[in-house]
Amino acid sequence: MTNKMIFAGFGGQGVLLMGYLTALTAMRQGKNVTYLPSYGAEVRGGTANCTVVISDDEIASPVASSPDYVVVMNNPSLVRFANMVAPGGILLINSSLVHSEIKRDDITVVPVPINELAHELGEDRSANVVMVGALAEATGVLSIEALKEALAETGLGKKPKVLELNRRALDIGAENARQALAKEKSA
Amino acid sequence: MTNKMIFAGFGGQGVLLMGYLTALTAMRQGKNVTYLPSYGAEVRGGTANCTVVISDDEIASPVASSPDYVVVMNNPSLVRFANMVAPGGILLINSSLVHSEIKRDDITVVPVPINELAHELGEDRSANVVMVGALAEATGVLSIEALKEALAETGLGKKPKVLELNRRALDIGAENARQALAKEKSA
Amino acid sequence: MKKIFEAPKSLKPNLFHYCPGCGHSIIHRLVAEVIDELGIQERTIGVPPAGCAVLAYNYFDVDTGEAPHGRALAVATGLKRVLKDHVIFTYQGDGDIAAIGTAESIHAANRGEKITAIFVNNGTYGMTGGQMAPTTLPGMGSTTTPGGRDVARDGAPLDLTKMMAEAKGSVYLERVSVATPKGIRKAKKAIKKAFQVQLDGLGFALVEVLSPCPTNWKMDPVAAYEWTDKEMTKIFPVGVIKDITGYDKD
Amino acid sequence: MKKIFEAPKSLKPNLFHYCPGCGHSIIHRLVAEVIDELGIQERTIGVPPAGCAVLAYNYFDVDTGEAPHGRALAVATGLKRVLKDHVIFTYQGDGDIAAIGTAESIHAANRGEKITAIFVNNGTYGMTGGQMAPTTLPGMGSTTTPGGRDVARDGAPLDLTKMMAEAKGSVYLERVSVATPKGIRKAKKAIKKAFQVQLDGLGFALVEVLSPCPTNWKMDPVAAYEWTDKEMTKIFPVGVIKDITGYDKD
Amino acid sequence: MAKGKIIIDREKCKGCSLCVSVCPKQCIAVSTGLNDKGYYPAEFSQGENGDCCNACTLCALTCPDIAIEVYRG
Amino acid sequence: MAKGKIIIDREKCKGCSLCVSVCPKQCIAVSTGLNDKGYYPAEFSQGENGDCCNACTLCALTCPDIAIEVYRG
Amino acid sequence: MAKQLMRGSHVLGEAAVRAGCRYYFGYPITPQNEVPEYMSSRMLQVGGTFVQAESELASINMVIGAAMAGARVMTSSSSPGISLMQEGISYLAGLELPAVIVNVVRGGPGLGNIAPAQSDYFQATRGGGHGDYRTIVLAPDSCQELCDLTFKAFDLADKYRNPVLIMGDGMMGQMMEPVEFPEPIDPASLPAKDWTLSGAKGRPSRVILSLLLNPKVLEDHNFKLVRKYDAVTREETDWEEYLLDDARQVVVAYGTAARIAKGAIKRVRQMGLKVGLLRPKTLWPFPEKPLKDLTRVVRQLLVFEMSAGQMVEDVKMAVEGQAQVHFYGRPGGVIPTPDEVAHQISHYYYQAGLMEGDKPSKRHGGVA
Amino acid sequence: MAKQLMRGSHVLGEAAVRAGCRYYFGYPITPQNEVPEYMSSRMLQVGGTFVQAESELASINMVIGAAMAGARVMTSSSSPGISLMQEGISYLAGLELPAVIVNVVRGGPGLGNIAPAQSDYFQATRGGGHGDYRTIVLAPDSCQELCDLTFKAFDLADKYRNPVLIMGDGMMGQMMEPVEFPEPIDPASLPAKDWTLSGAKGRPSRVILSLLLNPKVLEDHNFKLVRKYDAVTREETDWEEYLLDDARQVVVAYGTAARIAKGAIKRVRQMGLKVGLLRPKTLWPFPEKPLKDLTRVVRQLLVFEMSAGQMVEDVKMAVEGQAQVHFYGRPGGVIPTPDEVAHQISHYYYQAGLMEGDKPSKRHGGVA
Ligand SMILES: Cc1ncc(C[n+]2csc(CCOP(=O)(O)OP(=O)(O)O)c2C)c(N)n1
Ligand SMILES: Cc1ncc(C[n+]2csc(CCOP(=O)(O)OP(=O)(O)O)c2C)c(N)n1
Ligand code: SF4
Ligand code: SF4
Ligand code: SF4
Ligand code: SF4
Ligand code: SF4
Ligand code: SF4
Ligand SMILES: [Mg+2]
Ligand SMILES: [Mg+2]
Repeated sequence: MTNKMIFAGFGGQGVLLMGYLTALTAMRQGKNVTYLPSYGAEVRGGTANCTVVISDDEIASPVASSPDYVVVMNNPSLVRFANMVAPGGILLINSSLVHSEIKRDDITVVPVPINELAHELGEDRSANVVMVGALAEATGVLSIEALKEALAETGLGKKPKVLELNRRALDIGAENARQALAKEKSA
Repeated sequence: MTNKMIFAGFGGQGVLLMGYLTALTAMRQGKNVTYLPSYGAEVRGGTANCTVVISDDEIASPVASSPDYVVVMNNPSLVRFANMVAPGGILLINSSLVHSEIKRDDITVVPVPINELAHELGEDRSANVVMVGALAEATGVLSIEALKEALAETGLGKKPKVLELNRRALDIGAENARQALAKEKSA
Repeated sequence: MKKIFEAPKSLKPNLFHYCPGCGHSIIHRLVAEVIDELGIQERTIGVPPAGCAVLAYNYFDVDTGEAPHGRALAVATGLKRVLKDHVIFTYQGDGDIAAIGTAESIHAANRGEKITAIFVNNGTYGMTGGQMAPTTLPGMGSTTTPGGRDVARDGAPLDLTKMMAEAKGSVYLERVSVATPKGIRKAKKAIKKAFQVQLDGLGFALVEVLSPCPTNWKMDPVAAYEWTDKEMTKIFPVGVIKDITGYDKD
Repeated sequence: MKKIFEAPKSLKPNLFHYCPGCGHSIIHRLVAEVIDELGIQERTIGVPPAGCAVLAYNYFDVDTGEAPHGRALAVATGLKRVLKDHVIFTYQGDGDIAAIGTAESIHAANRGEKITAIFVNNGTYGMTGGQMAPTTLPGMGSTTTPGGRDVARDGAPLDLTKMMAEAKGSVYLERVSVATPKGIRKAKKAIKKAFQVQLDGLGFALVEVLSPCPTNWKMDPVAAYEWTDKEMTKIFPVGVIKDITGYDKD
Repeated sequence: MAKGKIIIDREKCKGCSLCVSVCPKQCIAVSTGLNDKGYYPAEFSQGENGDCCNACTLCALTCPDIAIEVYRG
Repeated sequence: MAKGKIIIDREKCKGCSLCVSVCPKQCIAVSTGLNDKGYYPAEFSQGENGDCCNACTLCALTCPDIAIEVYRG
Repeated sequence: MAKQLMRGSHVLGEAAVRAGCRYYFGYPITPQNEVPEYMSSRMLQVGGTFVQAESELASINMVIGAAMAGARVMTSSSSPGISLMQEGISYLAGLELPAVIVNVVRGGPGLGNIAPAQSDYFQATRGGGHGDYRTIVLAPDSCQELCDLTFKAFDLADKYRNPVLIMGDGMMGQMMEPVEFPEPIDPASLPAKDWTLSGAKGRPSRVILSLLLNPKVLEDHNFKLVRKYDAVTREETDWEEYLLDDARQVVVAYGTAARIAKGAIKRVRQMGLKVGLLRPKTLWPFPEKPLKDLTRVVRQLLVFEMSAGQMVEDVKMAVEGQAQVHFYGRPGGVIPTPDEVAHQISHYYYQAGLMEGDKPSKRHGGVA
Repeated sequence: MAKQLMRGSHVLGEAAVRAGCRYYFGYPITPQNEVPEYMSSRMLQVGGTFVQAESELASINMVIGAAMAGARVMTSSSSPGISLMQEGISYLAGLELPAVIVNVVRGGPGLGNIAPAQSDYFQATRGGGHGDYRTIVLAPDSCQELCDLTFKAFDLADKYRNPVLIMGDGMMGQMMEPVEFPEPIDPASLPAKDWTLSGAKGRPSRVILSLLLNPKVLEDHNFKLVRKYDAVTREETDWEEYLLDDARQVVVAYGTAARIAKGAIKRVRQMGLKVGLLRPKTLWPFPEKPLKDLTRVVRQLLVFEMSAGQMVEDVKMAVEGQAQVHFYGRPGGVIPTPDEVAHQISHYYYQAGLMEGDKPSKRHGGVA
């Protein structure tokens, strides 16, 4: 079983960290993983994205031409990546910032208003962690528990307070994704 | 008909100019020629030599592994080049400075005391031209007349006085070679 | 109302790709204003570096030719030797001109190439992400000097412009800063003079411009400007470093 | 009678390959004498250049490692960083240290590498047959400056040592000459001090030695020495250029 | 009445605040809304009396992104 | 009697004449014969009174080819 | 040690330190800035030396110096910077000095871009510098292998007294994968070298040089090098074979391209195509023999490179016309997808009629 | 014009001036110092520019600048200096700038020596710099051809907007032969170039760059270069055939080595051996096709180089196993004699039983 996913957004949205947390957690669960950031040009500005592959087998290519899951954090990323999602795949979008309509019906779209959710949580910077929670829930590739454990190994969990906060962010993301999926199904 | 010859001596003995004059003269006589100096190391000092090839045909290699004629101006050159002379070839030696015995009997050895001859002529620096005269006479590859004409094209014939002097040097060399060859034959 | 400030003509209408508050942007404008004022747009050729300004041709509306990192002044020498009546300027960062390009910079100055060099000193390797530059200040952070530049370990800042003053062919060398409005005005004056030196065929001219890099300094732009003005000038004092133009003092 | 002058032990008994009257020969002896006197032969490593002194390992009886043309101070940096307790010196011509090696020279000085550099300024590219060097004097002949060096055409002589004085890591820089017995004595003193600076771990030290090249100057040795003493010192005056050793003045 | 006014190109502005810091009359402020590039652009206000700006051009002189035009009259 | 003397290694000497030029007592001269390397080496002479050299070492100090040894006593 | 999730550039740095490297000289250039950055702090921790040189030229010459002194020493750069090192690399080879040089290849020629590429293959394997010499070139394709081959690079450099090049690309440098590091080696425990510059104490003075003015002597030196290179070829040629047993077509690819090719092969295998991969791990010495041997049963090779075609020459040379050699290349930093490579594979596969049930194709003399 | 007896370095300089070159940037290095020396005075006479740069690195970058300005421009150096130019040459190729670069090859690697050698073949033909690019490489074997190929070099450079390398060696540079120079070309009469930097007067401003950050764009650029190189290969491949008609063995050699080989062939022909020579005049593009064609009748090739074996790879690649490829090389600056080459020729000739009366040898699959 191999899962490929892409995380995309603005430079400042913690996109790379989302991928790292995901890959790290999977590794700790005994999976093979690769994490491939698109590295910034020698020239300033622009967007960021990364590709994570999680697999029970040896991973051939760390590149994903048709990822199973895509997380888009802003509009330009939607434009660029929405069409790449493999049929049957899942597209998670940050509905706080992304407003365009998605025209595909062969994939599942999960909108999560992560900025608002993070704001409610009291820490705007946790938006990306909220999204990872949503991803875990929507796709099932990782358990929220495993993520919570792995958090401590990253910058997101160095201080106990921050760790606690981010653990809650994961829960919130997961909860929200559950709701969104329920809505999707019922729609 | 192809003739290969090597001129060898100290750096200061005008060795390269001998070769140049020889090659130039042959070229003016409609021959194909190559002139190849051994160029000094990046490091100071040492000896100089050059290879001249004169031919009616296209010249293949400008290198002579067994030259028909060799001119040696000092002892180190004798040691290095005497054995290379092709059987039946001619070895001209500057007997003013070179004293070793030559042990080959398959070649003709022509000793010319060029330093003394030049000194008599009143211009020590003409020693190399004396030797070219001797070479022309001993080998017959070039006529003294042709050499005299070509002199004017070189640094050896820029001023009328010097030109005249060097023309005489050619004659003296030729004359001396004639005598040496006669002696060789009679011996 | 009359428009009394607008973009110079020698700049293309493209938005700069530089970070918010980047000194490069200001310096670009100043160079373009000078080109406008001297009326030399049609015979000016720019040589941008490898550095944050590598895309300068997207902005300067003059002919431009790319130089390998550090070699702008050699490339400019080639250009100027062919195009004697043209105006050639290089635009180089501190890493470009004062590290990898040290030899080419010093020798172009020494030969007295009739070239104008704009040397943007931002104390960092902006383009590659904030490594130590030859001009990084003692104690200043960078991604290759853990704990900040330690003079004993990493060497001290290098004042290339002062070294160039020893080069006989350099005619006019001035250090300016764009960290204050006053500094910006002075910078422009210096840049104009450096172009004038070339137009008059006097020799090599260079303007070193202290220029904030908020991104790699990890400061907000206003703080970066203040830091440039207060701290950088301690090690790199602004002012004329060499002037044998013989122009009247103004 | 007592022998009061003989060859230093740190020289091998080989005959120099240098031309008659070549300054390199004298400078070799001085360096070797200093190594003897400081008792450091067994922990000294020399880095000869590409230049007439390329074969210096035939003479210095110390470990030596060859550097590509101009890069001796970079190679020496690598050596010294590993062998911190050893004494590393470079021996470089003017072309080597001040043309192709400009960047490596200036930055080694600036980093304050604890290295001693012997810079032999003979105003010419000796090894390659007398082309213009960065230090060729105005009007002086060379095989690449028809009619002699023309400053307007070929640039002016470059004073690298003075430039190096601007480099913060340089501690002791002196220019000497071996064109007179007095000069030779002074030269030795300077060379000794430059090694002492390294032994004391103070930083970068360099001695520039004005050195006759009779062959490429096309002068007989005696004339070449006089010319060095009279003419070269006009452009390259001998004396201390920088000294922050804090040693007692002597 | 105002001696001058400025026009800030909202989309060119990168929100560096340098103009804000140099305006002697404090008539520039950072807006609360994002522009399309994601920056909080600077905004000009004539001040309470509508006469804030004296057309000194310091803001434009400083603005890295040439986002400011200055008018006098 | 002489305070000093020098020994010139004929085969090391390259005939540059520098020693000749620096000797304050003029007790060195260029020889008229060639050495093996083809140079006219310098030669020492104690002078007419056999007391030329004062062992000042200037010649040896100057000699590029370390061809001179100086003795005092 | 527990596995670590680490980016390639850091893996490289960490592996070097653990392999006993205590000297790093380098100059920034994207996409390998993380190497000097990592080294600048890591060397501080282990008491090593990090020098940010004024240029790549200075870096490689500092490497020469440190190597002369007997240290395990490394530099890294990317394409244009490696070009600037060519004189120095030629010297390293001529002086027979061990050193590890890392090229995180980017798009070229000229300034090009910073995307992953494999277009410096010629430069690496043929020697971009002057003279008859070879550098050993290692091409890892994963973070773990990057770690392992970095260890190997230092060993080979010391064993053969020769520069060793590690070829990566921006993708290798940025990619994170789990890595298990070997235990660190104490530099002091490494075998002593008897040829270094260490001061002439109790032994005659030594010289390390490449200037051999006498052509005969330089020729001997050259032949000595040739013998060394022959030994390296014999002993150290290394490659991976992947699904070769029943393969009718074999893809030849290295590094990042090999990763992508594996993905492609997985896809086409699902479609029933019998395709395998031969992945050179040493680019020089190139695995000529295994390739030649392959041609006894495999008639079709597809060389896949992230370049306009460089290694393909080595493949052609190896097979001597005994197999069709096709080429698919994407230069300029484009990262091809497994899908497009799969498309190329099947295109040639069907074209030559290699499908099950088809007769084994005739021997093709020509090379496409 | 009357023939002149002139040394190779001067021929090169004179030919460049007559071909319209008015800009020379260079740095001394033996054995090519006579080139800058000649240029320094000749440029003065013709109102051109001679700059003795501070290094080869500076030289090649000055060349870049002058080429951008549209001038015919040249630099020359020898092996180590050419290594230092590799970054610049890669830029020239990437920027598509015409320029002529002369390498008077000496013994290597490292400082090596100053004797004639051919050990920079790989560097020249494979691109010692980074990225997918090619330089056109011309290899004259006589002073007259040096003159002619120098003219051609400038023409090719302009025609293809590509750097052209002239490969000589110390022997070519020092050797004097009679030369007849073509009439000089007035630089002003050369076709105008429509891409140069000349000031944006009456036209939009221009930029000459190689930075193409978007991989797709750089890929397009790379493919454009590939098409150009294909055109050069089609149009400009050049070689000499010498006594091939009845040849049973063919020697492949270029430049100085080819001269020596001709001497050797003359000798063995006298002994009745049917041996010919194929001499590449363009090393890149390499005359692959004529070599391949030859293998229809010739079964034995002897590659002779003054190196440890570099061009031999191109020969092997060209013949695809259809002929035995033997190699004889003398690296390090040794100038082989015609006699010893003749010895090698006859050794292989007899070994394969190619003598008259012997049956034509069987096809040998293997390559020695
Ligand atoms: C030969 C080479 N080495 C390194 C680089 C990578 N590089 C590009 S720009 C740069 C330095 C940028 O710093 P600076 O010159 O100060 O310009 P800034 O970006 O700060 O304006 C470096 C190291 C390169 N392009 N080429
Ligand atoms: C890269 C490179 N370029 C050029 C040369 C040729 N070369 C050897 S020494 C030298 C200059 C010699 O001059 P200098 O450094 O002044 O030393 P000198 O011989 O005068 O003592 C040159 C250009 C070289 N060996 N390597
Ligand atoms: S990194 Fe620094 S120099 Fe570069 S654009 Fe940003 S602020 Fe300007
Ligand atoms: S050429 Fe000059 S520097 Fe070189 S050995 Fe001769 S005199 Fe000395
Ligand atoms: S012109 Fe002057 S007063 Fe007006 S907004 Fe700008 S800085 Fe303020
Ligand atoms: S200075 Fe310019 S870019 Fe910065 S905030 Fe003001 S208007 Fe915007
Ligand atoms: S020691 Fe003094 S006096 Fe004696 S020979 Fe030498 S220079 Fe003359
Ligand atoms: S100084 Fe030395 S080498 Fe020169 S002439 Fe005197 S003894 Fe001979
Ligand atoms: Mg900078
Ligand atoms: Mg010199």
